[in-house]
Amino acid sequence: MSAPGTLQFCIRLLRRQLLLAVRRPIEISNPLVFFAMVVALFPLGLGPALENLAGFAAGTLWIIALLSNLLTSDAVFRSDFEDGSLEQLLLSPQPLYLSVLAYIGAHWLMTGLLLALASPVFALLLNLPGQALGTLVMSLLLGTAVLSLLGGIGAALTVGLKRGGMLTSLLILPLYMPVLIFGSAAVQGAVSGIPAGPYLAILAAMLCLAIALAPLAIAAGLRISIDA
Amino acid sequence: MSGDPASSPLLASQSLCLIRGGRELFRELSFEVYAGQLWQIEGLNGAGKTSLIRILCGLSRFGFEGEVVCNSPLLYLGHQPAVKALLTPRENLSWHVSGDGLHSNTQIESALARVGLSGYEDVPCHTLSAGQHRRVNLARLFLSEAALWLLDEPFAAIDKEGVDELQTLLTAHVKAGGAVVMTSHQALQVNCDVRFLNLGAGVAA
Amino acid sequence: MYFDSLHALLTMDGHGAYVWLVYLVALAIIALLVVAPIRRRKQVLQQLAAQPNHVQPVAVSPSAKEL
Amino acid sequence: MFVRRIARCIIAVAMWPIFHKFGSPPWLYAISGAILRWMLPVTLILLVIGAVWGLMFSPADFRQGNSYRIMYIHVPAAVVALAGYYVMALAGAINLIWRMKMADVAMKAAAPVGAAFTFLALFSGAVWGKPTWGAWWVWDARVTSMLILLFLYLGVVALYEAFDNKEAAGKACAVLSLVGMVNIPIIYKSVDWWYSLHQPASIKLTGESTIDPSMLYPLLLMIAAFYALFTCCLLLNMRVELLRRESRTHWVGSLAKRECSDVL
Repeated sequence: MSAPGTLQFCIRLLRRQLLLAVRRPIEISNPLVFFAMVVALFPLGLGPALENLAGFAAGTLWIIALLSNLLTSDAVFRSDFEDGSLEQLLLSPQPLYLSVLAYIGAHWLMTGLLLALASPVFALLLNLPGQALGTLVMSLLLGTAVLSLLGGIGAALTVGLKRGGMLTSLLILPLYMPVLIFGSAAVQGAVSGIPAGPYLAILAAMLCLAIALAPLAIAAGLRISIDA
Repeated sequence: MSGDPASSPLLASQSLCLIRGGRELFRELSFEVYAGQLWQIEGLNGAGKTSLIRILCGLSRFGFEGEVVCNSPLLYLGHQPAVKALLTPRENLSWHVSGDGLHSNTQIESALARVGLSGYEDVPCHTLSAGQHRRVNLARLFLSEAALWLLDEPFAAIDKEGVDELQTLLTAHVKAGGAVVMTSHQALQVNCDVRFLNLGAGVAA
Repeated sequence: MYFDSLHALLTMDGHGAYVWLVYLVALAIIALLVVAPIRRRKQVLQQLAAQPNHVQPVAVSPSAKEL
Repeated sequence: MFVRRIARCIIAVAMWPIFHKFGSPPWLYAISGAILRWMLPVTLILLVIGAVWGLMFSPADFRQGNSYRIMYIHVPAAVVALAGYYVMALAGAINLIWRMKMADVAMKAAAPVGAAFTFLALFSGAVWGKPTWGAWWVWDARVTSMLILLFLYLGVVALYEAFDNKEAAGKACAVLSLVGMVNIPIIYKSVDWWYSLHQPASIKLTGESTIDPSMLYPLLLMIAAFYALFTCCLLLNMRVELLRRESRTHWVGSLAKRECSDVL
C-alpha cells in the first residue's frame, strides 16, 4: 500500500524538520545552554574541590544529558499538532512507522547528537579524567538516541493535552532509568580503567530495541491523540 | 441511494452513530459516495459536521459506532491550514504534495498562481495573512490526484472570486470522475448534482 | 504456637514493632481496597435511584435483550 | 439438582464465545457478582489463616530473628504488584486490538489496585530494611525496581486522568502500559545488575527454595491469598466502573430501583 518513494519521503521529512530547526537556531542551542547551566550548578552546590567533582562527574554528566533530553522531547510533535500538519502526516499514504522514525531522527540530530559532541567540554568543567572522554561521547551518542525514541512515545501520548508538559516526564522517566544505569556505568568504567565495551554493547542493544518497537507505540499514540 | 451501481462506492458508511457529551449527534447514518457526486453536509454549529468529516477520512477511529469503508486515496482539508509559519508557501506546498509523488517546480508555481499567491512564493508564511495561509492549503486541490476530496469549510475566509474559482474547480473535479464531500454554510452555485446531508434531520435526498 | 506468651508475641524480641507496623498498614490497605469500591457502588446506585435519568436506551448492546 | 447445575455450567462454557464476543455489561455485572459472593469471604479467611500462621506459628529465622515475618506481606505484595501490571497491560492490549469495552473497564480498575499493592510491597520492604540493614531506606535491587514499578503505575494513572475523552484515555493508557510491560524486564535486570546486594529472592519457584518448608508453606498460602484478593478488588472496582459508564442504560436504572428500594 505504501506509495512510491517512501525513502525519498522520509528523507524529505528529515530535511523539512532540519530546515524548520535551522530557521530558528536559538532552539537548537537551548539544550546545550541548559546543559552548561546545570553543570555549573554542581560545583556551586557541592563545593569547588576538583577531586570530589571528578568522583561523580560521570554520573552527573549523564543525568544532566538525560534531563536536557527530557525537556526537549516534550514538544517534538506539539508545533505540528497545533497547525494541523500532523493530521496531514497521518493521512498521507506513506507508512507512519517510517515517517515517525524520520521525525525522531531529525529531533535527535538537533538535540542528542549536539549534546554528545559538546559533552567533552562540559566533562572538563567537572574535571572528568581525560581517558573517559571518548567513552562519554560514545555512550551519549547511543544513549540520547534511545532517550529521544522513548521521549517520542511520551510526546505522542500527551501531544493532544493542553497541560501535557509535566506529564510527559512523569510517563517516560521510569523508562529512562535503564539507559542511565548503563550509560553512567560505561563512563565510570572508563574512568576506573575497565573497558567500556560491554556497556556500550548493551546501550546499542537498547537502541536497536527502541528503533524496532518505539515507532509502533509512537504511531499508535499519535493516532489516539489526534482523535481525542 | 441512487448512484451508478456499476462502480463500487468511493466511500461507504454503515449505521454511524456518534454521542458527544451525552447528546446524540447522529444515529444510524448510512450513505455511499459514488464517483461524480458532490455531497454537502449541512447542520447548525455543533451538529457534528466536522466530527463526521473526521470520521469519514479516518482521522478519528474511536468514540463512534458504525463503520466507514474508503476504497480510494483521499485528500482532507481541515479547519487548520497545516502551514508552517517558518517555511515559504513553495516549501509548504511542495511538502504537502510530496506524499503522493514528486511534482515539478513549475506545477507548484502554477498551483500557487491559481490561488492568487503568485509573487508570494518565497516569502516566509508568518508574514502572510490567515486567508493566504488557507489559500496555500487550497492550492493542494490543483495538484492532488486523489479521487475523493473531504473538505471542511473550504470557503471560510476566502473572498468572492476565490469562492467562484473553487466552485469551478469542484465541478471540474466531480465531472472528471472524482467525488467531493464538504461542509459549508454557503449555498453552492455548482452545476452538477449536489446531494445534501442535513445532520439535524438525518439523511435527506 | 511459637511464642510462649502474649508479651513475647508483641515484642518478638525487639522486632515486634516493625512486624506489627507492617501488618497493621497491610490490614489498612486491604480494608481500603475492599471496602472503598463497595461503598462507591452503593453511592452510585443511590445517586441513580434518586434521579433516574433514563435517556432512551442509547448504548444497549443487542445481547442485553436476549437475557 | 446436581446434574442441572453441571448442565448450566456446560451451557455457560459453551455460550462463552458468544458472551465473550459481546462482553455485554449486564452479563459481566451479574457474573462478577456471583463470583464475588463466594470468593471474597474465602479470600479473607485465607488471609487471616496465612497471617496467623506466618506471625505466630512459623519458627524465627536464625539470622534475622522475627523481622523476617514481614516477608509474608512483602513477597506476596511484590509478586501481585508485578502480576497486576501485566494484567493491566494485557487488558489494555485487548482493548486496543479487539476494541472490547470490558477490557477498558478491567484496565481502569486494575491500575489503582496494582498501585496500592506496589505501595504495600514498597512500604513493607522499607520497614523490613530497618532491622536488617539499619536504615529506613536502602537502595537495593528489589526495593528499587519496586519503586520504579510504582512510578510506572502512577504514570498510567496520571495519563488516564489527564484526558477529557475517556475512550481516548483508555487507549493511550493501553499503549503506555504495553510500553511499560516491554520495559519491566529490562528495568528489573538492569537494576539487579546495578545493585546485587539484596539476598537473592529466597523462593525460586523453579529451583529448590532456600528456606525450609515450615516457613515456605505459610508464604505460598499468603501468595495465593494475595492473588485472590487482587482478583476480588479488581472485580469490585470493575463493577463500580461498569455502573458509572452504563448509568444511562435501562438495566442500571432498574438495578438501582431494585437495590435501593429494599434498602429504604
